Amino acid sequence: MRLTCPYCGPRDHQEFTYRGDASAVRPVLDNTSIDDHNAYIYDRTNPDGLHRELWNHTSGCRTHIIVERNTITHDVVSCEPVGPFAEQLK
Amino acid sequence: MRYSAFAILKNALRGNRDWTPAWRKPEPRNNYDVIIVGGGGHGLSTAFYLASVHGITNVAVIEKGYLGSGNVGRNTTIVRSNYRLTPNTGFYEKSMDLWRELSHSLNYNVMFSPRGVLNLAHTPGQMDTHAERGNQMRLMGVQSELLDRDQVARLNPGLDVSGSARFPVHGGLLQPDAGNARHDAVAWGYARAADQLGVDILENTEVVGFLKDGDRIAGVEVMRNGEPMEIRAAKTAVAVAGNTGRVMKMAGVDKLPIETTVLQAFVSESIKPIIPTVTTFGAGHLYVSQSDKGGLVFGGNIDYYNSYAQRGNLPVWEEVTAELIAMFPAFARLRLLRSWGGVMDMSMDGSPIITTGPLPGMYLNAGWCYGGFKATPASGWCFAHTIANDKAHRLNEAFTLERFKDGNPIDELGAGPTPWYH
Amino acid sequence: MADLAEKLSPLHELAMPRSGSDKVILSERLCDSLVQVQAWPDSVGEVEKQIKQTRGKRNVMPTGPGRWLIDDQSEGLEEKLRKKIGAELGAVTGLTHARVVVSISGEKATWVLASGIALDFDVTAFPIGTTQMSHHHEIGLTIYRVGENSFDLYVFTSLVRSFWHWIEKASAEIGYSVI
Amino acid sequence: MSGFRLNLRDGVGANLSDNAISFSFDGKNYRGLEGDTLASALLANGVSIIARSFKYHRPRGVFTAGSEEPNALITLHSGGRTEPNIRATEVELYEGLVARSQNRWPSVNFDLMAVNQLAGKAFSAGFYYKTFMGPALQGHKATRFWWLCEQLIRRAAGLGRGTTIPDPDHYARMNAFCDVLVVGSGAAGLSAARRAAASGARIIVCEESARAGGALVSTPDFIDGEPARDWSADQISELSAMDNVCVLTRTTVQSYFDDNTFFAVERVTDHLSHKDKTSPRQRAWNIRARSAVIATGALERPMVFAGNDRPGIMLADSARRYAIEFGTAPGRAVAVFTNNDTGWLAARDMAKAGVIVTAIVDVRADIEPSIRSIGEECRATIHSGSAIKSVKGMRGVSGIVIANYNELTGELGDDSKSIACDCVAVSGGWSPAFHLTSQQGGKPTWDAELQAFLPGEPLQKWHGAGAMAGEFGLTRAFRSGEEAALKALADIGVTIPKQAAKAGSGPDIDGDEIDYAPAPVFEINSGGKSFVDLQHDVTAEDVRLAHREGFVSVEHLKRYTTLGMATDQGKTSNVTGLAIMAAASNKPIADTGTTRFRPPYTPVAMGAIAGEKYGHLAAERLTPMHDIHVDLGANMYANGPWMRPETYNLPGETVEQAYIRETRAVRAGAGLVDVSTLGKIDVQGPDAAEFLNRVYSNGFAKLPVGKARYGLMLREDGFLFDDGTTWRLDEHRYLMTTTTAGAGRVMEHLEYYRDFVWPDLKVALASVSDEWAGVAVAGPKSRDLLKACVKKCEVTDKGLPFMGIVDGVIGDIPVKIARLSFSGELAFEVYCGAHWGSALWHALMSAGEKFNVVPYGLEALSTLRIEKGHVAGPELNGRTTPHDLGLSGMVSSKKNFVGSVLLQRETFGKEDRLQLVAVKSLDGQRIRGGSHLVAGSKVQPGGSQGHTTSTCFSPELGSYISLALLEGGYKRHGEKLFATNPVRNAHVAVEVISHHMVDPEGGRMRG
Repeated sequence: MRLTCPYCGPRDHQEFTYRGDASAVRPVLDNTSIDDHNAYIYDRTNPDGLHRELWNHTSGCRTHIIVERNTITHDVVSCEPVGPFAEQLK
Repeated sequence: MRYSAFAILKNALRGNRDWTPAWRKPEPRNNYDVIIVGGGGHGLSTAFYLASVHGITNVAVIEKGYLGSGNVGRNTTIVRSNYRLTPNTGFYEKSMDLWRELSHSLNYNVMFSPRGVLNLAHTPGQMDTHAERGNQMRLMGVQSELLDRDQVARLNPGLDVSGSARFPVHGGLLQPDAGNARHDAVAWGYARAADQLGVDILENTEVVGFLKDGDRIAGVEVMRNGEPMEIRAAKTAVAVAGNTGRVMKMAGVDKLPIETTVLQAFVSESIKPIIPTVTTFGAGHLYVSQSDKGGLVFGGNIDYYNSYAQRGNLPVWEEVTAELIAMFPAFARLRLLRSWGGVMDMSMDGSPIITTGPLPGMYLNAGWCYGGFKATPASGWCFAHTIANDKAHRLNEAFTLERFKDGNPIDELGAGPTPWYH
Repeated sequence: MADLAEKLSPLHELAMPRSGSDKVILSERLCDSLVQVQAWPDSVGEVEKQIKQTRGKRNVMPTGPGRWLIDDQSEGLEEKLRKKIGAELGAVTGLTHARVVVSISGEKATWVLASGIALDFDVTAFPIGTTQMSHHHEIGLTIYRVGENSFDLYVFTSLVRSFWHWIEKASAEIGYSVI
Repeated sequence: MSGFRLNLRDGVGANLSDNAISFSFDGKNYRGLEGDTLASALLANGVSIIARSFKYHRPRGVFTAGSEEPNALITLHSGGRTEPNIRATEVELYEGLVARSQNRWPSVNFDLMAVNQLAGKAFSAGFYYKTFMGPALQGHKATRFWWLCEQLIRRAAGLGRGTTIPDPDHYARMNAFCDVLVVGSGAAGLSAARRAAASGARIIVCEESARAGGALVSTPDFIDGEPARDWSADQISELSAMDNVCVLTRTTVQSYFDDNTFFAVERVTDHLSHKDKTSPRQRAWNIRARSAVIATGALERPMVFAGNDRPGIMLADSARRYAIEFGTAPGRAVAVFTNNDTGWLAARDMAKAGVIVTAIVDVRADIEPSIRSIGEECRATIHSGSAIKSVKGMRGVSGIVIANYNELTGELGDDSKSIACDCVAVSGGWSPAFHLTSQQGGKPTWDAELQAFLPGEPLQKWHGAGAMAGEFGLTRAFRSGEEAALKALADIGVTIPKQAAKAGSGPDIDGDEIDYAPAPVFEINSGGKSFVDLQHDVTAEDVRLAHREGFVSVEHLKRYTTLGMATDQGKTSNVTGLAIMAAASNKPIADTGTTRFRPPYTPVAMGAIAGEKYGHLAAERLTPMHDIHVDLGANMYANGPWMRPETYNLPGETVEQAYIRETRAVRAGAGLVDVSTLGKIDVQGPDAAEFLNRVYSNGFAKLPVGKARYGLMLREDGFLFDDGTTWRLDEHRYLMTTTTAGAGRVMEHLEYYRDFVWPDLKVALASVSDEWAGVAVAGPKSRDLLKACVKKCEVTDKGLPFMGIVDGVIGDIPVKIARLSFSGELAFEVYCGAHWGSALWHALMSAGEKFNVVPYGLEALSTLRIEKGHVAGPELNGRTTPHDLGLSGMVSSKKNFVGSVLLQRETFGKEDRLQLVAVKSLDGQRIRGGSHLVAGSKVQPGGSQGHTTSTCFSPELGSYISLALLEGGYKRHGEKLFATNPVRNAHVAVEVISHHMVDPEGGRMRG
């Protein structure tokens, strides 16, 4: 599989570290609801089809990207940067 | 027809013309006591134990493709109970007990071969954690032996036990009565035996929805030969491994503590017997054994990312072969014949779920990660008990869906709620 | 700073000069100063300006968004830059000891590199004077293309011996020199 | 069969040179010619039985001339280079080659294992599943009975014999990138490569054989007025000379992965007699192609008939190739048996080369006159509308019996006729070789006209060309190659003007124009043993038995009969097997479907896949002081990626004696330990303090500059993740240390929060693990030691209080010194630039000489911290919370942090959780690692109540001790239990004590 890092360009997925479902978003810091935190770390839609997922280009520029990928065909639809420099990299 | 050496001879003399189908190809009825979604190893064994232990024979097993088309026919056939944590040790040892008599229970040779499962250790610290696990096994009545380097070398002559190895072997933990079984035979044997007890096995029948009476699940809608059809049941059980998310969504359960990833398995060309045990590498992730046909059957890590593809990618090939030939440098010249992938229902703690619910009238068996094959008998046995009694058996009472949110994971590796780490 | 102790490279006994084919030429060196500068998203331009203002014989390699790795042929760059780039502008990290530079040149340099690194070394994909990050198995690398057939690889200090062993082995099929 | 060498001349033996080569097979010496394969040379020497089949041990000869060979498997070489199961049809002959037959006893010509055949029908598909279950006795006897049988069966099964001697060769890899990968260099591949290369795009061409050209090498056709063979050789050299083209021969594209990543293997030295030691044996090519042209041709398939496995029966086109390419007659009298026109061409070409073709048997009654005339041309008797009923001869072919054949009913007439021959060349049609695209999940479709599966719609960027895509014949191959190239160029954004595209279109071809579609005949069912899968001995009856028993799905067919699961992956048998199943089920082949091909295309040496990793599994991480440890004679061991000293043994000392001595020396005076492996992360920015405060469970906001603090990190689920000290170097600059094992994952953890969770925080993270060398100086004399060598700073209690940090100089080396203690003694950690690490070590050692300083290893480090009750990896096992390890004081209740919410879950407050205690041996016995805590005796230990985590002999307590996790442990101090260790045969009486065993008040480290 090849993922396109918005900074480094297309690379083998081996250069990236998989960080899972990008729709799992941590509750804000002052949210102390156990249910919300449980949902964040345990509830997964696990779709067969398009999946938005987080990868870190750990062997490159260490930028996090959100990859939209089909879990049946492995077709990569898009790779978008996230993080402090997301806007600059778009 | 009962299988035996005599039956084979008798049939051979008649030109093998009198053999009959191993299981019927029945037309579905409209109503069953229990529907089991998923004609894999776990679904079929559940049907068998429902019928044989609980006398519930009005059962349908519904399979989308051909029977055993999922992981029961795609795994590396390892059978063991060398677990560290009490719920796992007890459950898998129940499975071992069932394995030992399975060929007879089913009148089908599943070729359970207790050749020994050896986990290598490469540091003094790893010897200690192996001892900790081995002692847990002993305290729960499971056989285990801690071997030193020389004992390991004697067991596996081709193993590199030299000090110059990148990760020198210090010893290993052996479960002497663990081993392998013939994977397809398990599916076919359970199918045939369940069928003989009256269970309907419906192949090429795809569940496309669930029927509901109010909140209660009341059966399934299926597509069969291109035609839709409703099949009702008092109890609907789901055992679809990697497809759990897919199927449960049809019932309205959108989120589960499970993610699906692909695991590749590998087989080499067939050679004369060269490794007697199932052997695992301790400085990476690799397990290897030799099939009765002579192929080395091996595997390693999953392909990490979520996938339903039943095929993997090149990095795992490189990793797995590199580890195999680091263990057995003579195998560098042996040749990989075939690789394939299966989709794994990775749970948040690496341990399974066998439970009532999550909806009324429904029962769930999932989260097998890549250890489901060895569990096949006990999984079906416990699931059947749970379905029949609407309550978990002591052996599976820890395998709940709620344990994650309650903070009671059964996390052998201590890897935390990241499914692809388990 | 001139009174500092002599630095010892992990390769001091391995990368001994040896003459062989000039199709692959290997060498190693330590940096006098190797500094990473990370700007904040709103200070990229300003940080770039500050880097330019501290003059020196150096190679400034972009290694990530708002980030540069600066290999400077004089000591003390970290302190110099920190004075110019305060916390409001960005972060300055000294990496002088964290990397060893392995250089490879010769007509078969790209062949040797491509045998272990999954980068497209074609000069259109990796132009002269640019930097790419990648890895050789578990060894992370920052690779600067000095010329068509000439590269500087910034290799983690703790892993550089393993890397050196690999690059020598990969070069053996061709034949190589160490200078 | 007795093959022989033909008179070599132009067009006969085209691959061969005059150089004679000697080789041996089964200990006997033979001569061949340069250019021969082992198979052609054996045939030329009249050797017909080369192998024995898998199940019945039937004699087998050469069936094909390529990588699809099911029969002629041999073992090459000896010792560490032993290679079983090699196809003789692929082995390029070289001087001194040693091969032997396999899976036979005592010899390939007389194999006693052939008794298996007597069991005949009993040995049918599914045989094992139905028996060997053993007598139905109590207990687990059944298992034991199978276990016995299995041992015998395993010995009989298996093909060749492997070795346990390490492979002495090495392997390499190449990472390649191209615009268009062309797989196959036959007519279609060549034309695609020519077209694509002309555009200037980067092209890689991979050819499986030693010689590029595919079918062009042996066809009698002319191209642009030249023999096809010469024409293709010119084209290849032109292509090879282009800068943008890389032509790889002896390179099989084995697997097709996602995003057009291909895996190919180049055989670099396998064919050489003298192997250059610096060259790899094989090279793995990881090719990332923007687009690809797959031109892998088609594989001929046989028809199945009674006795079709005899040595002397081979595929017609292979027989033809042996004559043309290898100047070898496959027999003295060849009968051709076909259902299509290509069989006739094979007969003609063989006859032209000097092979006697006695008969052509075609199942079709109607044969085109132009084709029929070929029979006359080669002076063979023609039997149209006929089929083979049986084969004469046991260990070879002495003749065939044919009968009239009804194409519609599949029935044979009673009019048997014998034909004398010693070789049958059979053609049952052609199956496109779309293995690669099928691996990617492409669904093949059945083409009833061609009687073949075609590759189906592409799921990735590839385009089929030539026979692989059902475009048979040279003209169509060239045209489809061109078209595929244009489509591939379009994929990468290169469009060729139509005019130019036309101008460059195919060469002028003068050759056969025939219909490649065979008659839909797959099996002649005359009752005898008819083999579908030659290698696995699967017969047509086995397929029908599977059908009878309900194993009807193609996957069930494959699994139940093992059809197509042998080392050839059923290349010549799959379609035939499906056709027989379809006929049994009364279904069209299209509805029966086909199985997915699995990578690799042909078996690949594991060494080639591992490539450069063979012999180099993982890089070693070394600290700057590595050589010093080695020089001091330390026991170095692999600790994850790092090499670390376990103990520094004096002569004659055991590990235990060494660590006890080192521990005592530290507590009595001073010791040095290399702590460079700790993870170190540079955390900077205006929001660094806030960030740290969020990721640590204890407070970090108020840590003063110049101070360090021990911090705990949790996972979101409340369990412990990592620990370490973090030093505030400046207002906005911190140096975080992590555990050695946790360095990488902590960095990724922090980056996740910085980038994905709180991207608005201005925090920079950089790994500086390799920047700093670290030495811990511990012991009551450590301050004196430092005083003796440190310049430019104070190390007094006032100048450097507990948890303080100062900058100083030792010798000429700038250092940072933090007053931290893992051992519980007065202790310091001294950090300097890594390239000065060994100088720092030497400076500290010499300063410590008068204080009797010792270097200490990880065992002593661990002993010191166990005595002190400090936790480390074995306690941070991923299943413990701060509360479980007595660290509740480190959990701030004044802030929210990673893990704070879920740590409040009820279960974590339960009193019966496993809690950290220590245990002490009561009877002087050693507590071994991995013990469990129980109440009962050795014989009846009872259930586990907990387990030991870190175990050692404590010089301070004079006893074996261990940290342990015990159910409800906090309230059980003073209780007596047993540390039981059945796998190490130990059962030690212990007392539960507090884990703070040495200096619980901390007076020493604060002193």
